[in-house]
Amino acid sequence: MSSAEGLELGAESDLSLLQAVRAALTDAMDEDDRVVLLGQDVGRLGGVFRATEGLDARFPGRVFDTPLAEAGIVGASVGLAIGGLVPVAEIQFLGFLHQAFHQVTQQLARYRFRSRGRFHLPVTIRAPYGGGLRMPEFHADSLEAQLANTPGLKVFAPAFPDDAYALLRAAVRDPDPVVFLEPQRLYRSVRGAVVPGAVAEASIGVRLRRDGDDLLLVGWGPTVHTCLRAAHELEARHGVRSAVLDLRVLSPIDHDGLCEAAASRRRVVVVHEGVRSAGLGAEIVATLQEALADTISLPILRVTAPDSPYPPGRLEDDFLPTSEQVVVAALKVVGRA
Amino acid sequence: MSSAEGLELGAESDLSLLQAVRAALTDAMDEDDRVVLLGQDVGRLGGVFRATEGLDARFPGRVFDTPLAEAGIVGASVGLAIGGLVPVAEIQFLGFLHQAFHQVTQQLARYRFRSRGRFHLPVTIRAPYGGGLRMPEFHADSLEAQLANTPGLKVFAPAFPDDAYALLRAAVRDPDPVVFLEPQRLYRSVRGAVVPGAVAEASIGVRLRRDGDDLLLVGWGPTVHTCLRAAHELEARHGVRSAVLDLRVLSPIDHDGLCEAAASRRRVVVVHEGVRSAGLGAEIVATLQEALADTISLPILRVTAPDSPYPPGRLEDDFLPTSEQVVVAALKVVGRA
Amino acid sequence: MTHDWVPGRAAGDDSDLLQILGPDGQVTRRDLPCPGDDVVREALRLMLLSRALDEKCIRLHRQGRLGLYAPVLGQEAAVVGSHLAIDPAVDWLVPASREQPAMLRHGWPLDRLFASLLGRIEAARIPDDVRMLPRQQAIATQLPHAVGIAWASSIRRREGVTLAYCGDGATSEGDFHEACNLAGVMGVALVLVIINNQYAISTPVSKQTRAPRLADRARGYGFPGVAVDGNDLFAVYEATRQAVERARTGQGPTMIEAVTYRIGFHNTSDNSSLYREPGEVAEARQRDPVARLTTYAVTAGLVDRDTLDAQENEVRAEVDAAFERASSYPAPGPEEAFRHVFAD
Amino acid sequence: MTHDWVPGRAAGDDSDLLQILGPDGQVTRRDLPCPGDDVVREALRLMLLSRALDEKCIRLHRQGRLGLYAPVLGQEAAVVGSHLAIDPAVDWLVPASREQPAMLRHGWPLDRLFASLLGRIEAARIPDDVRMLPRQQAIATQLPHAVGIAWASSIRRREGVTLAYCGDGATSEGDFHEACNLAGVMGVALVLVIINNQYAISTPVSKQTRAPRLADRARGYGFPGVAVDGNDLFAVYEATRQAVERARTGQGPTMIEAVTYRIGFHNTSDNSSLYREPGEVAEARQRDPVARLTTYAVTAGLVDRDTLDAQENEVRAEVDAAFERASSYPAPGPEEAFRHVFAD
Ligand SMILES: Cc1ncc(C[n+]2csc(CCOP(=O)(O)OP(=O)(O)O)c2C)c(N)n1
Ligand SMILES: Cc1ncc(C[n+]2csc(CCOP(=O)(O)OP(=O)(O)O)c2C)c(N)n1
Ligand SMILES: [Mg+2]
Ligand SMILES: [Mg+2]
Repeated sequence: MSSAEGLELGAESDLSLLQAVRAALTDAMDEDDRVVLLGQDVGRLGGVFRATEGLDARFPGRVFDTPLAEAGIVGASVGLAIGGLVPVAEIQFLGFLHQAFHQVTQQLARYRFRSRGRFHLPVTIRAPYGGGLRMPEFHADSLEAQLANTPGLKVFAPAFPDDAYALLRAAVRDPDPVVFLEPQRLYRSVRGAVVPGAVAEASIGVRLRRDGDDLLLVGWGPTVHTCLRAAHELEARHGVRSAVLDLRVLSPIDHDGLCEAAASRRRVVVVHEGVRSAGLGAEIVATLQEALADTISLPILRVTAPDSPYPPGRLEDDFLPTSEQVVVAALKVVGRA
Repeated sequence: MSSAEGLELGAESDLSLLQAVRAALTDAMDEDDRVVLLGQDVGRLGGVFRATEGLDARFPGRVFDTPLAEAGIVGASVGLAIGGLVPVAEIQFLGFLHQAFHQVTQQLARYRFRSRGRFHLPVTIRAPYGGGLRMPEFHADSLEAQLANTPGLKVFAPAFPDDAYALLRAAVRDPDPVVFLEPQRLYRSVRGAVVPGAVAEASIGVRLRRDGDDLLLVGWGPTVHTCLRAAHELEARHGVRSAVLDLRVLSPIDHDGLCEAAASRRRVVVVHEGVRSAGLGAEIVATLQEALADTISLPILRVTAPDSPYPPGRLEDDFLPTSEQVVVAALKVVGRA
Repeated sequence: MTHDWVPGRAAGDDSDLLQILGPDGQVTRRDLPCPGDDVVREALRLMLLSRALDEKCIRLHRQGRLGLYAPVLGQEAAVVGSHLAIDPAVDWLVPASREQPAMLRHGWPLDRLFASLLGRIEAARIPDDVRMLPRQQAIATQLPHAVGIAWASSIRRREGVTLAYCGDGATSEGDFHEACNLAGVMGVALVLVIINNQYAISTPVSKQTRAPRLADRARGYGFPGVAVDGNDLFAVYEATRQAVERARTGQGPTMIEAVTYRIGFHNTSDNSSLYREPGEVAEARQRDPVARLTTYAVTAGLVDRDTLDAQENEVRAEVDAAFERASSYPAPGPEEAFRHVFAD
Repeated sequence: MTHDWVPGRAAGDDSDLLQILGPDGQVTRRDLPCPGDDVVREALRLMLLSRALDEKCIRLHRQGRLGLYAPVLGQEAAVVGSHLAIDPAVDWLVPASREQPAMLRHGWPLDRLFASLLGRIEAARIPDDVRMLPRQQAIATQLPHAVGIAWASSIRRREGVTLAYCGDGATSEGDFHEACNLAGVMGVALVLVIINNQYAISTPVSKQTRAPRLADRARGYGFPGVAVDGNDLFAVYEATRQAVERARTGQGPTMIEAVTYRIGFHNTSDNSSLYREPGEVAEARQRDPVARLTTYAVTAGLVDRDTLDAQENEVRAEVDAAFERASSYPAPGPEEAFRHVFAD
């Protein structure tokens, strides 16, 4: 697919995750002329990852390079939405959402509540995140737990091109604010079939990406792939059949889907790139042990980044959760270690 | 105690939590002339709660009213510390720490790590927080989970005057950054004995505020009192004897102390004013079920604020966790409901 | 070069401020237009209404019948004078928090304003056809919203300008800067009125900034800024009128600094005697904007003292009645703490 | 009033910039001092060293032997000229991120700089006696730190000024504003040099702000600002020297905008041909600051072409040797990912 083309209706395409993001933006802009894009370098350059490449040319007057000011970007998106538009803002890297955190938590997430429904904010904030690309400081941080601790905000994270497309379309259509987390390591390394026009339902939730009876591995974004690699290894080398659940919607969590997937398998390992303490894995553990108090097997293990700042360079390999660690944890919860 | 007097050595005093904070600041400034205070309205006014009342007069040139700019306050504190001082900054209300969140998470918390120990930041950020005072929006938010998700930061929360004094003294002496959460509802409503010069140890952790064999209630800051009320009720009305654990150090969590207290009692309820999802309660649950997989009783229940923005006015009574809810949860975990 | 640097005006020297109506109620600048008689009459009514509201709320607070309240006492000319230059039917209002008379004129009914102070949140809802944001409790965060609204108008080619307010304290926040800079870059139809009431809680503007004037900031964003006598309704009105005209004709944003004084406390929980001298407040009372406009109106024969008395009684009655109505609205049930988080 | 507003200089008109050394290497302002010969010689050496470093790093990156690198190509006069005006023995350096020659002159050894680029983080540690912060990856966040350091000096009555750098893009961040305003209020000994290289990644300064000059912002913080030809080492040096003098004598902060051009890409992962015309870059190369200073130095008899060639070989050898040393330092073991989170 060339830059900035939507998907041809009816024809399934094989796309990279990055292309799927671009296709979703293209189709969303085609569908609804209230959709506008804004962010640092999203115009002529098409973003540092080229996610918005060609969109400025294709939709003149609807793609805006902004000054280097994240709070301004999020805050202006609030106003653009109130003014009748459907803004899709890019934060160049998720770590820099902290520059705008007050606008996110106090404003974006609370406008409907504060105004008793007088205003609602159909805003999407897209941001690349996650490790593996040897990025500079702050460029790889996983902040999903902090976003999930913010009522009024939805958080989506795709792990495959089909979801990158369908979830982003859903995010843009959502009448409420969505933070859309794009795993940068997967942008070009993952390809897959994308069905044009496939917009995820309003009631989107978890999705089983691999079946298996012995235990459940839970991940989102980049760690869905970590889990899939571990599951493969577990089956091939240890005869352990693990299911892999892609959480997809990190907030509000799809409790029913999560509990259903865990109930039959009883043993669970949660895997995330965010640091361990007060990470989103803890929420999943807390939910499961409460909802499935009689059936769940303890311990539910977490395989996560440790409680230290994201390290530079190659050290990220010692920081990020690996499929080997997931295998070890899985063997432990099935009582084989 | 009049404003801005330190504690007389040797003599125990009966102080409000607010007075204990002021005494700790006074004694810290007396002890070490590198200690300086900065923040909005902390000088002549002595802060909106009068926590720093009289300190400007007593320590001329060491207490600074700043412009209305939280990121500037935290960012300047980083520089003040690098420049050889020991800054104690006040953020007028914890909710407004989000205005400075990038300076907190990217800078304050990571300077030692980034510089491989060349710089370290003995900075204390004090902030009133928590509900019960019918405050305007953002003035009552509990953000401890997000701070605990930030490696490189310590988070202390006192529930009584003795800890307000001893933990604040420890925070100021700590070579690393500490966010010190002051439960505003308790400022004037809780009094207690304070031992002058009592500085908490470097290895501070949990503290049992009430003993009991049947179950463990875990809280911090304002909810320690919610737990104590519930424990009283549980014993008086239901004959259930609950221990109350004051977490005190919210990050890094004192795992050993927490698990030790939970191990013998097996049933646990965690209570916090922060919203439920991805709250710090989840971390405690996740820790306990892992460390005590064979002994802990499920479910571990959480009594928390719901996943909605902090509501205005009297609605906070329907939002905050109550001792009645804790009683109900406690009866459930001991199998009496 | 830097050795040419002149640090700016001497403290207390206000001779640079635009002034049309002097403290004695006399017009000092014959070369500039005065507002028409109808505007003056409406201004006077709004200012009296605002005073009546402040009085009522403070009394209610003392009686324990109302929560925190932030009066606009002393700043009425700055707020009313600027708001009178916009048209609520097409223009947006983005308040900071204490601009009550602007909110009322914009179309938020008085009983709903009271309802908000009483925590009757459903009744307090801003009506669908009123183009106004709710009060903002996080200082300066409303400014990027205002820019976004104005920007949306320009993208959608809609008429209507956006009038936003903030305080002197708010100008120190990063959001002020990011908003102003974006407004300049996008050339949006924004009129930003800084109500410089000399204080942010206890912090005097001299500790807030060393800028000679806050309006000096505008140049650094590439649009005009003007500092006016904020106790002079005519100056505020004229400066805003020009700014609105610029905005309507696609010439971009304008910053107006209305230099006034917060005669009252910061809010009902504040004790301002802890940080400012009584003499200072007494002196500020000499520059009372309501008295100034009244003198003008009486001298010009627009009203007489009797009409004024009658009008004062009228607005008081209006305030009392609105409060009674507001008190009759239902208090929110517990379920309201969980509604409106997301679309149903 | 707002109708007096003049939006500022025409695009491309740089006649307002302070310039001492013209593009042809001739002194254009006889009324202002030129740096002494030793300063010029040191400047030349640092600029050549900086070029050699840029070249080496880009080559290494292409060979896959070095990660991301951000060259300072084209901005050497702005960085070197300003840093030469401070004294590393007493003054603090707060870099943004690409001011390599300033970091080197401040005392960070070249092999340690290389070690940082190679991820040898322990070897890259800034020595205890070097008063310099590490590079900053979060744009503009270093500015409040710089203010804090300068403020600490003033509280502790220590000598030493703080020289901080930021880019044109950084001036749009809230942190820039909060830092500048605080610096003004506290009157600290800060010299802020904005390296306006016309771009923030792909975003030209014309989309970054409508301010006629970024240095115009200074007035809004109550201290002087000056815009200089950032390709003119003499102008940058003189403006900084005056600013440092102001700071040392307790007269507070100064803002200097060095108007220059980023001749290279943003960093080694950027393809700048996607967003700017080759003609624009070619034109900027005409104003090459190194060529300008070289012409002056040769004309003035400070160096001859042979010495220059020798010096170029010398700095290249220095760079090569430093890289070899850096490569021999140990890569961090996995435990380094968990060390230095807190005091042991
Ligand atoms: C971001 C933020 N920081 C701090 C506060 C606490 N606070 C409430 S009002 C106020 C002073 C505001 O001053 P100014 O902007 O001059 O407005 P004024 O109250 O004078 O109308 C402060 C510091 C807040 N509400 N929001
Ligand atoms: C807070 C923040 N937002 C975004 C980025 C991504 N980013 C890195 S460099 C850069 C441009 C910086 O431009 P400028 O300040 O002019 O410095 P220059 O690169 O030109 O030296 C951006 C947007 C970042 N590092 N930090
Ligand atoms: Mg004010
Ligand atoms: Mg730049």
